[in-house]
Amino acid sequence: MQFASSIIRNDNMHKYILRRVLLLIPIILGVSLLVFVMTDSAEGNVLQLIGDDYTPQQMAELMHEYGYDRSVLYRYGNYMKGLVRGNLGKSFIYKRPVLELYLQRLPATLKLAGASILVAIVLSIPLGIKAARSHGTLIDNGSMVLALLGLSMPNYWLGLMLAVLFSQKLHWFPSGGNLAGWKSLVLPAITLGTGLMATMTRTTRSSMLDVIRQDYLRTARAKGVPEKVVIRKHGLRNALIPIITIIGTELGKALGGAVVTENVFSYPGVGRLIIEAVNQRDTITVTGCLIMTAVLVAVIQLFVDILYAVVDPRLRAQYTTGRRKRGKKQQITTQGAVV
Amino acid sequence: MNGTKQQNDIVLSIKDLTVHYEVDGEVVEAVNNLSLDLREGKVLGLVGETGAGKTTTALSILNLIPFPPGKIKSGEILLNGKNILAMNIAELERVRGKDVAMIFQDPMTSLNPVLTVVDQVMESILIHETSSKVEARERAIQMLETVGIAAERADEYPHQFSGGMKQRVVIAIALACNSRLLLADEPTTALDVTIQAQVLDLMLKLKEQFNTSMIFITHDLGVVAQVCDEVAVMYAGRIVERGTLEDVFNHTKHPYTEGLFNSLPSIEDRTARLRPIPGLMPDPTQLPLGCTFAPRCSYATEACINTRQTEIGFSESHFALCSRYAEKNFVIDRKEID
Amino acid sequence: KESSDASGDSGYRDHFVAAINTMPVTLHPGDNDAPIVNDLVYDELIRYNKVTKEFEPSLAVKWEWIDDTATAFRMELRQGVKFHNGNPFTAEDVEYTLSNKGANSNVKSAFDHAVIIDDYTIEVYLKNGDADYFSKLSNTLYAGVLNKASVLADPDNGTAIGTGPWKYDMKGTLMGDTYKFVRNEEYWGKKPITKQLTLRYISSASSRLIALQNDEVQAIMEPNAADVDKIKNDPRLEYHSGTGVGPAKLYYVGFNMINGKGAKNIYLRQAIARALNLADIIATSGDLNAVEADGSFWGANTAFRAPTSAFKVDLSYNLEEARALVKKAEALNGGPIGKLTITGNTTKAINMSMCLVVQQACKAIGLDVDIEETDSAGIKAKTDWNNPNFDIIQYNVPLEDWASAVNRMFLPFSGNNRALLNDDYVTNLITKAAAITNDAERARMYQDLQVYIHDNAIYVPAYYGSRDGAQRKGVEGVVWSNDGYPEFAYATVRK
Amino acid sequence: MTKTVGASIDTGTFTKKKSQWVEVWGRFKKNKGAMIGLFVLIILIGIALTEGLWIPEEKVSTIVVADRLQHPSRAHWFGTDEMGRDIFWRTLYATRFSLTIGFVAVVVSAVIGIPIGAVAGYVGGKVESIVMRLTDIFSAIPTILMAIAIVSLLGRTTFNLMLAVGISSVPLFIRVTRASVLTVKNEEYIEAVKALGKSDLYIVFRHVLPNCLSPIIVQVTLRIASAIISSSSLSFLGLGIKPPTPEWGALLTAGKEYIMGYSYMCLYPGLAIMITVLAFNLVGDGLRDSLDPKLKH
Amino acid sequence: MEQPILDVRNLRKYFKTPRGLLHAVDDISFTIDHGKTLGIVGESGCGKSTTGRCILRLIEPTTGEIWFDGENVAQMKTRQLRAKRLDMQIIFQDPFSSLNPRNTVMQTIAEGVRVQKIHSTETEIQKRVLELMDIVGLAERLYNSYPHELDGGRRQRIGIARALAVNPKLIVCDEPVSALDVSIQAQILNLLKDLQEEMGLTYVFITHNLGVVNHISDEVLVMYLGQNVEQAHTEEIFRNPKHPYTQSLFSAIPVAKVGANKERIIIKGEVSSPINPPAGCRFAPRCQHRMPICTQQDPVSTEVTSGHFVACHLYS
Ligand SMILES: Nc1ncnc2c1ncn2[C@@H]1O[C@H](COP(=O)(O)OP(=O)(O)OP(=O)(O)O)[C@@H](O)[C@H]1O
Ligand SMILES: Nc1ncnc2c1ncn2[C@@H]1O[C@H](COP(=O)(O)OP(=O)(O)OP(=O)(O)O)[C@@H](O)[C@H]1O
Ligand SMILES: [Mg+2]
Ligand SMILES: [Mg+2]
Repeated sequence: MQFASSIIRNDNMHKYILRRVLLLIPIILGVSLLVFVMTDSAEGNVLQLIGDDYTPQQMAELMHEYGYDRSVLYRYGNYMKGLVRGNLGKSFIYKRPVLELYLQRLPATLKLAGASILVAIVLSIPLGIKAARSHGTLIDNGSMVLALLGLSMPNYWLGLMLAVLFSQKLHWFPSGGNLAGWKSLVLPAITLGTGLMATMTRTTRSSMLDVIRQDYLRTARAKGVPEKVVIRKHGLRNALIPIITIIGTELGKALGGAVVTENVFSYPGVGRLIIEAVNQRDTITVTGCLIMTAVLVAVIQLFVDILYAVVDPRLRAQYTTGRRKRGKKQQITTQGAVV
Repeated sequence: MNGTKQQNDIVLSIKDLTVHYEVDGEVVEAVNNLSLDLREGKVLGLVGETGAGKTTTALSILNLIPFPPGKIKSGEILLNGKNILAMNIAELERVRGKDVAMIFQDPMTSLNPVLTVVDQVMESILIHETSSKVEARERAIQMLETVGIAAERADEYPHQFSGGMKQRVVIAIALACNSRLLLADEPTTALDVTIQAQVLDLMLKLKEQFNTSMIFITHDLGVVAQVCDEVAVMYAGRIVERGTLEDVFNHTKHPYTEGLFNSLPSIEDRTARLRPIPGLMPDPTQLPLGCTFAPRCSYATEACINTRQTEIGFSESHFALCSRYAEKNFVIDRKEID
Repeated sequence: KESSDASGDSGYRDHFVAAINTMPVTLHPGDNDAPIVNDLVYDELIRYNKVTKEFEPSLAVKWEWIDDTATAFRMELRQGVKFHNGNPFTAEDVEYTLSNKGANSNVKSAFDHAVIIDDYTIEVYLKNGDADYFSKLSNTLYAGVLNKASVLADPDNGTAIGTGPWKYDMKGTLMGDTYKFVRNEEYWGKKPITKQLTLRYISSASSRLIALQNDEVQAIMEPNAADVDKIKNDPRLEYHSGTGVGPAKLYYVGFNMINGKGAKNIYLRQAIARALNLADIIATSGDLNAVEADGSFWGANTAFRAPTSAFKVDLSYNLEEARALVKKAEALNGGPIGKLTITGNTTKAINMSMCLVVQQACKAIGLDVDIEETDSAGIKAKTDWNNPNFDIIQYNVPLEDWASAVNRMFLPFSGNNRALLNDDYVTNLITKAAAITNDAERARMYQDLQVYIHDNAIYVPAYYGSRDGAQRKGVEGVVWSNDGYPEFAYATVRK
Repeated sequence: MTKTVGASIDTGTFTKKKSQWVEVWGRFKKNKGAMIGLFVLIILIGIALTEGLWIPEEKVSTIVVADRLQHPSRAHWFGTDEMGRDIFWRTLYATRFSLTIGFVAVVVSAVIGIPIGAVAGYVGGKVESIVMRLTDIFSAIPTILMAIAIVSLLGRTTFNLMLAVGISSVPLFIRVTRASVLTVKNEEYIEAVKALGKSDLYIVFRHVLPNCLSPIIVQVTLRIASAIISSSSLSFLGLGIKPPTPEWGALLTAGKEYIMGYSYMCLYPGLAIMITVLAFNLVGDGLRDSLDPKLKH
Repeated sequence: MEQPILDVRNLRKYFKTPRGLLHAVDDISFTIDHGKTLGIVGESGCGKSTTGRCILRLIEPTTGEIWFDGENVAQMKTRQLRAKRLDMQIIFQDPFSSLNPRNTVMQTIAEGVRVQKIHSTETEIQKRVLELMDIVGLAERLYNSYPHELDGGRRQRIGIARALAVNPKLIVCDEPVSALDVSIQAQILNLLKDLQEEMGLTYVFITHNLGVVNHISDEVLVMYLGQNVEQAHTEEIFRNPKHPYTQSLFSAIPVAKVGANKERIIIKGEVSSPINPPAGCRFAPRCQHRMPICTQQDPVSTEVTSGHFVACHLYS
């Protein structure tokens, strides 16, 4: 990790991180505009819901308070003004700052997503490697069928079944909520982790298969490197690169999938907040949560990219150019040889 | 050289090697009944067109044919008298990189992109010679300097090097443990002429320095002329002609070898029309019954098409696989050069 | 270690957890759709005894109209009551409760001004006659008493302070999910036995039941009807159907009386009313204790109910008659009726099944009905007074407080009138009745109202919904009421 | 002009190989899993296309109060639901809806995503970076959240559901298309066609897109699978198809309230989803393997 | 004197890269006469292909003039250019990426025939395609084959047929034989030579195989890092290379002859970066004869003997 920090200290890396952070701005702008415009086109208005039995005058006041008597752009502008100051607005329904609500829920969601990713990583990487190494055998086919099943199972369905089995029948784990410490996390994490695990096993396997075909593994074998070391040292580190990408995108997916899982298990995370807010047309909360999730995903992506650089020296060099993708024709050498 | 001495200094002896690849139910007969000997300190050039089976031969020597689909069907590969094909994996790992090392065709892909070059060079030293990291590193850096890579660049990664330098690193890896036998699989094909010249020069120097024997695989006859002592010409998995450089280049016997020379544009006579070998190499999954070259051969007779060639010796060192020489007065068009 | 206080009993667990199916959203009692929390934290001024149907003292010890038109009353308050923050409860707090910015419009819209006589005496003047005002004061949703000082000091969280038996545990409370309470040790009334109370919001009935079986919670609201047998057969559990005096909700089919297809076509409305087999609706409602609506709209107070014999038009289930009515409707319409739309709030499955049954019933008499699914906000948009946009609506109204229900349903332009009725006859009756303190006279007027509404098939009531619940064996003190939410204030569970 | 210059040279052997699609099919056929998947899919699609002809309407939608919540029996193979409708027929009948949702969602995303991706990849430069930035913005929100937002804001109709699931996977199609256009557009044959004076439009449609097909086809199959899952998840969250519509997600959602005593209500629609998604995934995997040029050599 | 068919003047092509301006082609000028072949040689990345592509304006030159048949291609409008391109065609190095894998031999060649608009009916087009296949030596039975069924040599023939389909005057051959085995290479070289003779084609022949360039071209242009270092008639330049780079380049060619490779000038180091190259001779860092002036001033191309141009301070 010292290695990692030294990479980050590198000046170009600084610039790169800054660029990435700046990239959040259009993301936030885009997401919020998107949500705002869509909200405006929706049938029915949250204020009608709140002001269920308000008098027309009270209603008008309410409309005015939230800027509903003006154009979307006005409201959007207002919202953005607040956003700059870290104010995501006040929930229509809960009447509290959205940021506060979000932050209250975030730790639970992070715990859930983290736990499921962890479970997925710990189980899928060895399994994927095993499958790749025994390519074409029963182990390979078996684990791939399992992975496919995991991928094909709607996870809310899995969650329901798990709850029936492990809570209702066996009383091993709580069926929901977040009041029983780590035990509360077990079923949701498995539910959410299954799909992730499936994808990751498949990715690990295919990336390992790719690497196994590479010439440099042959070079290593030709050196007399024992097979185990060949796989571990030469194979895995290279295979890790696509796996890391997957972990990044899967974490994003986990944050999304958490929405479903949290609702199956009445788990008090951001996902449940969002769904309740959606059900109540609490658009400002939805907007805020979406923005924060987008930011979170972008930040995770950033970390993944940095992790990349740790694993793949080729990418480290790319930071000097600030570009991830290397054009086919750009393989130019700057070094004069020393002969 | 007397007989016994000659026996003793044979580093590598391949006998009757046959390697097949089985893909989709089709059998690629990549190498067929191949035999050759290599003597200490000599460079054997293995030439032939794409798909002739050169790389397969080299990989067989390390017993590194990918399985599946590849399979060594028969034969014996004696390295310093020991049969590589009979070794178990532990023995093989001891031989690989130590007794026999290989330089691969494409320097761009044969280096591990996530390890520094010095790591990759010292790896074989650590496995075969010493367990001290410091010492291994020192020796690796020394090796890198020998191939012309400055010590301060030892901790860089392959992508920071140009093609020529990567090839030097590959060479350094191969030479790290002073193997007696070096297999060089088209080490310069991917390089520009000027860089190719540098690398060839380097390899020759190093060969002198360490007295290494070498199998030098290429399809460039010019390079062969430059670096090899002996030549074996492969066609469709068989060695069709072998001998000393002089034998093959100046006293060409096999019609295929002749065709190769005729296909080369000549530097002296630039207006002369080229005389290419007509047609294509046969599909390796459906090799012809008789002489594999017969369909393209202008000397071929009915007999050539139907029966396998036999090997004819012209001197102690010079052999060709052509049945026509059974006829008394058979000669090919290419003039002998003295 | 056990506490040594009087109400502490070592035979009981310290902590009681219940699963609720409704989500309290704010800390302001008047702004909270789920009074289940309100009853714990706040006290009402007057308590309504559902059994005796009498008002009883709570924070107010005495109250009386000081005029004949139900526009002014005087109230004497209980002394020595303290808010959770230690502030004493006074008349100022009452005035504030009825008039503050976030006060519930049911009390606030009628409130004109108050005269504080002394700390414990207050006179309240209303804008117009509202004979139901006391009944409104008996509801913590409308008038859960707030502490003026604490709200002024902290507008966001100050409303969480009440005088009730439980205090919010703000650290453990997660809005929209978990609500934690600790016992109010200074409570003026009967103190709870349990020290800690947690309410968990679990929206799915089956999840609630699993949690109950797993002893994660000790009581749940509204199990699935299909699971009731399971509960009854489970030795660890007890089933409780609501024990209140009246039904919880009325489910009904209403018409757009302003510009829908049935607005000018009484035969069409009657035809649909006669096509509905209420038994089918009930059977598919998923409500085990649902009761066929007997033609009147409210069950809470029988005094206001019209006898069924008073109805002049028979609207009972009869397909033959219904078909004949369709003929008449077509004649009136001058041609076929064409496609109708029924709009339902499908956030809950119950509503959807009712729409389906109505659709099938209409099909049986040759009416083509489309179902339009929408959520609460969608319904509200569709039933906008300026632009109503539906023919038939499936909806429900809570009956906890019949007066407000009648206002909500029938008073034109009331924010909640989903069937869009704009009928002078009805309006006049309602406003007149509101200003009458004489119960008998009011009852007669409301009965007339019902007959009119029934005969004209303005609303077709379907059934009275019930509330039920389940608890683990050993649970005591939960009040499972049918005409309101269950009360957990004194819930305990034996060890 | 003399007749021939070099015809005599072409004497080498030439074994006519099978056409590419035949070859792909040949590889595909060898993949047992993929064939099973394909078989299942054909059956499912067959049901979807013909169900109107042989599934009696009244079995699917008529409410029979007397038959409520019957466990599976000879009369009702999969049991009946809370409205007394036969789950077997409903599950069968739902095939069309569920597949349609998957297909339409993917068509939506493909129709939007592929041209945008193609233009971005082919034109490059500013256009490309703007498109890709927008794509980044879009994909910063997890797909399901995006779909939730769209569906909840636009209104909860079947059409909006398909739109939402479709739109949320547009970035994916943009990415996939762009990536393969990028590789194809650098191929020399594109330049050769340019040298023939052909217009860009011609090149994109005649040469670039056809060669980008493989990854797109694979993506389409896999996306249908995940669209079915996404839309049923939305139904589950109460944001998608409403229960009376026979759609697997909706059937399952209706059943979830009965999971305790009547788990068959969840079981069969759940299995239907799983089998369908599995079939699509198997076929997608099979296609990927058989279209993969790496395996060609 | 006859006007040259192609006259390239001061052609420059700079690519923007994240690390700076890449001088791929930096001030190249040359002319080619009708029916002749100009060989362009140089190391990988020195800008040979870029030059070739600029001639057809497949990429936009940064500056410079390209006079083809009396018209400046560099200034043409799109429509005009499209028409003009038909007089110029290009053949590529990689026989695998230069053919659309989804098109049959027929479709590929017919595409060029159709552009011509001479042959209107399908049968005419088919006839013409068969004729072209015959000309390049593709057997008729390959008519409906796909590229992946064919070997490199045959694929290269398809590429040639496609180029010939529009009856071009000039063909840019971008390393057409580098990917082929010697025996196939010889077949293709013969074919190209025959075609030139029969049809009076003009070739720009890009290669790094000096043997091939010697064999096929009338004139040779040696490039180094985007610049023209030497240009002369083939015989002259092989007999008498002047530029130190050319000298070492030529001496580095391995000749397939016993004992022919004795004295070689091995230049040190590798090609430096074409990104923002410093002033002065680009070869200076590797040059044995480097003088102070070499790193300060760009050498100018001077005609040392008739038709032999060298850009080196040694000769100015
Ligand atoms: N892994 C493999 N699977 C199937 N066939 C293979 C494999 N490796 C090589 N072959 C086939 O074996 C034959 C010999 O291949 P080999 O690589 O030894 O040739 P080569 O002479 O080294 O060619 P090149 O000059 O292209 O390197 C060829 O027909 C090739 O297609
Ligand atoms: N599209 C492009 N964008 C950026 N740089 C490019 C581009 N095309 C070519 N280059 C760069 O321009 C220089 C010249 O490239 P070019 O392809 O013309 O070289 P070449 O002489 O044909 O090389 P080779 O022998 O490898 O084909 C190289 O440094 C290359 O990296
Ligand atoms: Mg090889
Ligand atoms: Mg090039």
